Amino acid sequence: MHISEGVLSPAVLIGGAAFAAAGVAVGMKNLEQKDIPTVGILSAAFFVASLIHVPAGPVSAHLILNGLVGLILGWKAFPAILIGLSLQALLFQFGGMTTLGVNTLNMALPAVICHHMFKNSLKTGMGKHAVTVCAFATGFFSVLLSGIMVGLSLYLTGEAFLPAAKLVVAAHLPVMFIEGILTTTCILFLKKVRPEILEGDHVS
Amino acid sequence: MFEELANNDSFIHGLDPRGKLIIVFLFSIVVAAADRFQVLLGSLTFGLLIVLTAKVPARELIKRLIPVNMLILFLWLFLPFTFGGETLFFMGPLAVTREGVFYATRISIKSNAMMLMLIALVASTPIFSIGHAMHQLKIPKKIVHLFFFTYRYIHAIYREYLRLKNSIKIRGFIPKTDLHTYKTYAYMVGMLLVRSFDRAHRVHNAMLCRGFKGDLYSLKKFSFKTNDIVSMVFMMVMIVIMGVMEWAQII
Amino acid sequence: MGSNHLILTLEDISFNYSGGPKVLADLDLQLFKGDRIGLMGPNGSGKTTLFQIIMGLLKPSYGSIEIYNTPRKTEKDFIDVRKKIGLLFQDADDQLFSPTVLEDVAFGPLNLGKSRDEALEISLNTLNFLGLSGFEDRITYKLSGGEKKLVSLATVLAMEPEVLLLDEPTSGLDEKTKITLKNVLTRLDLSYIIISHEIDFLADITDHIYTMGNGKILFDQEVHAHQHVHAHPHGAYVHEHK
Amino acid sequence: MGSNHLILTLEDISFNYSGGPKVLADLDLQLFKGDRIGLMGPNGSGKTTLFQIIMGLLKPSYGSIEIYNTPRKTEKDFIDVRKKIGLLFQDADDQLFSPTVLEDVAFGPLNLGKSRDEALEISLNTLNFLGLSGFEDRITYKLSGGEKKLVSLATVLAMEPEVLLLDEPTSGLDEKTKITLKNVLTRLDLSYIIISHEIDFLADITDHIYTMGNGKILFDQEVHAHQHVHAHPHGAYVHEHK
Ligand SMILES: Nc1ncnc2c1ncn2[C@@H]1O[C@H](COP(=O)(O)OP(=O)(O)OP(=O)(O)O)[C@@H](O)[C@H]1O
Ligand SMILES: Nc1ncnc2c1ncn2[C@@H]1O[C@H](COP(=O)(O)OP(=O)(O)OP(=O)(O)O)[C@@H](O)[C@H]1O
Ligand SMILES: [Mg+2]
Ligand SMILES: [Mg+2]
Repeated sequence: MHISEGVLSPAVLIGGAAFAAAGVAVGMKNLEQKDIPTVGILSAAFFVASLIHVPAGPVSAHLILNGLVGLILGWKAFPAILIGLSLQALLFQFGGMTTLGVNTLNMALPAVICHHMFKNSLKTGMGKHAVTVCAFATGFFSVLLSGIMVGLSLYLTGEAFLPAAKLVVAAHLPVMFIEGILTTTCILFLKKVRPEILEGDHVS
Repeated sequence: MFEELANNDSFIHGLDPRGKLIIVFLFSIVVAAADRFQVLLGSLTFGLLIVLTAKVPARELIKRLIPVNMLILFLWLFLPFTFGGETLFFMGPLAVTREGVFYATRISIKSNAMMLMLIALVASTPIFSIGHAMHQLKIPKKIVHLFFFTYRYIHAIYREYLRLKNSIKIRGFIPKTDLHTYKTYAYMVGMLLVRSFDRAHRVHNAMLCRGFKGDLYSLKKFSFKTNDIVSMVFMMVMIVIMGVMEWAQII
Repeated sequence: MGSNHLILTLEDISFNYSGGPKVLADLDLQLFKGDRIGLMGPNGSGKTTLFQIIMGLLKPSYGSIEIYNTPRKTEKDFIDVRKKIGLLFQDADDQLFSPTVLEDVAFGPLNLGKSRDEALEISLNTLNFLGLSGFEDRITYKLSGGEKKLVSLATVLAMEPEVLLLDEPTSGLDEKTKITLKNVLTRLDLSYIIISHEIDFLADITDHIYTMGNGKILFDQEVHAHQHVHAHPHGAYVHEHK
Repeated sequence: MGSNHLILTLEDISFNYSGGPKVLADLDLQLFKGDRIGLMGPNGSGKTTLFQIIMGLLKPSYGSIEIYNTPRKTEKDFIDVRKKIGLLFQDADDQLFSPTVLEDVAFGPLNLGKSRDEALEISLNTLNFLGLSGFEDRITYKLSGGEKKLVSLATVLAMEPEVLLLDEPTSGLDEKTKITLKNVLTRLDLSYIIISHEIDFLADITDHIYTMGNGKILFDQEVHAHQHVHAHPHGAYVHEHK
């Protein structure tokens, strides 16, 4: 999911950084001191998810969970994901400094979009069926959109990247289904065990 | 757990983290924008020099360079063929272009040069020093604070994850590609979230009990020593030379 | 005792977690200067909840709290309380969040407005007092269970409180660390309330033991000594004969 | 005893966490069928580490492990071990991860290849045995400390192990739950090793108490009874006279 340093063109890097900065600014605007532990937790969960590998047929894939983060945090997903990615860059050198903006945008924008599309149906006293559909869609589409945005970042750097970009999107397909299933089960778990987390008026 | 390199001892480790952050940042920008082979090779040499000075163990260095180069390798499968230009030779029906090979080579050098710098200067610095440096570099307080919290919870969550993983192991769980597996992982993630939420809340309470008002203090006094000034000036000069070489097309 | 020696009065306190049943119901409690109180009670009887209410971390649904002769209602009222009353959390992992021991201990004094040097001095003294000199640069999350408890206590004592609330300070501790803790508490000249399931421990360092049940505190009589038969192996393991 | 009654042999085991000092050093241990062993030792002496080594969760840097007359080295060797030996974690929170009690207890049997109905039956029986009937649909996360411990024990017993390793099963428990636990352990016909800091508890339910120190197990003599003076208040709080 991370695009490494040195690959993208300066124009894409600058554009990505600008949009990411705007998103982070919106997220920070209504982030109060007392929200910081909650946002920090999800930011850390996003980080740790990338270390959890699940079997996907013959290979294994790591979790992404940006949909879940977005669902709970809304626009605050931008700062949360920015921090998660910064720490990955600092600790493991995944991604890097100049790509931080693009990578944040690619992960956080789909998260925010899913938040606005599916949040309400999770909140109100919806039936289990509706919750399942929305949660699955969140996991599924957040990864799909991220995959497309990663592909787009490559394509915008140069047309020569087109086949590689297509393959990147294709590689996200199995992950989409896994993330869909995981997000659904996880949401149902949270609904049962600690619904306050999803209702989360304290965060968004 | 995550900071294997920060505990070594070298000239680089002793430098002021604020300086290191600024240097990596400027270096990355110049390299990301550069196109000329002279400049790129220069940056790679410079990166190697700093890595050697930082005494990064070879094994650790390679481990950290692998993920980047996997992506680069992936791009090598495409770029030489898809980039329009003068044909070098044919591989089966596919034409390998000179521009394509140059482009892929450039990307490879750029990526590795930037990684070397990041490994040498940033991975050698404890995260908490980086946080305090960010604070002093006037990055907004809330962001820095979020950074600290996240780092603290990463350890907490990761350790709880390892313990839960042990717990499912001793109960005979073997991961497969099936629903039982995904459900188990989802439960684990859910449980980690719930626990972390409550812990976050309790930690915040504990901080309130100790008079926390949202201000960050550091016991470490960062001070720019002669070492810092000399190495900052040296590295800045290198970066400026690279920049001038690139844009003025010297050499 | 004169009312100027009265530290804390809880009257008619009721509390429930949102959606849950009543955890505290019409609870009364008074604490005077010099009091050393032990608090026992079954799991889930509301002991930890009570401490959080005293610190203003939870707000009662009914009843009044007076601390140092001032009614305490809002978050602001409690900022002051937290400078005078130190709470040791049940789980030491909740309390330690800085990378090194020294930074964690100095956190409180710095928040109280002490200068860096003052904070450093207080912290070093506190660590020394607890027999933790040499621990300054240890990484907090790598400490053993007993060490974590003692360092947490250091972070609380560094705020120089007048009252201590200790929530199960001995759970998971070995005999030797328990004895260290006992000695520290005896040497301190503070008022305190200690939650514990270990009656022997409480008997040694408190003057009264109260128990909790039905959301109330049941006031008990003074601590008496009586005979017991104990079984244990002689030998290698540290064992204190009281 | 004949070697067919030998369950476990550790020989010359050494272990250190990466970058840390030696936690276990040339440790030897044997466990026979029917043995009921207590294990004490200061905080950080390596008791929990020892259990993790027996379960194959940590690999020793030196030494050999033989369980049921088979040397155990690789992760694969231990898959089998985990069906026969049940480990109760020091912290019950580490053990429970499903939303409801029933799902958590049934998880082990399902992994062992039982059908859903069989797993359900085993789980209900186990809960019943521990006096936890009616807990099936309770949210694990919201159980009290004592309930969590008992449910964790249920998840372990549902795997129908032949040996139990219990890591501080009583820490943080009130007297009443401790007595329940003691009764359960007495009724079970299993071999076990119990880590605890409470010598009285161990004396009641084990035949031998070993202590740990310097990375080794120091073998102790049989458990003896002797006189003690205890102080405690009479009255409201449940107290067991042994
Ligand atoms: N954050 C919370 N949300 C909902 N219920 C809670 C919460 N914390 C505690 N409870 C419930 O409130 C009751 C009292 O809990 P409390 O932690 O005060 O008990 P305690 O006496 O300290 O028990 P222990 O001896 O196990 O520490 C319990 O039934 C518990 O399940
Ligand atoms: N994951 C870990 N990484 C590094 N060191 C560890 C880890 N776990 C334990 N240790 C260290 O190993 C030593 C033994 O720890 P262990 O948990 O086995 O002790 P214990 O006897 O169970 O103590 P306690 O009575 O406090 O539970 C301690 O010094 C501890 O700090
Ligand atoms: Mg409690
Ligand atoms: Mg232990």
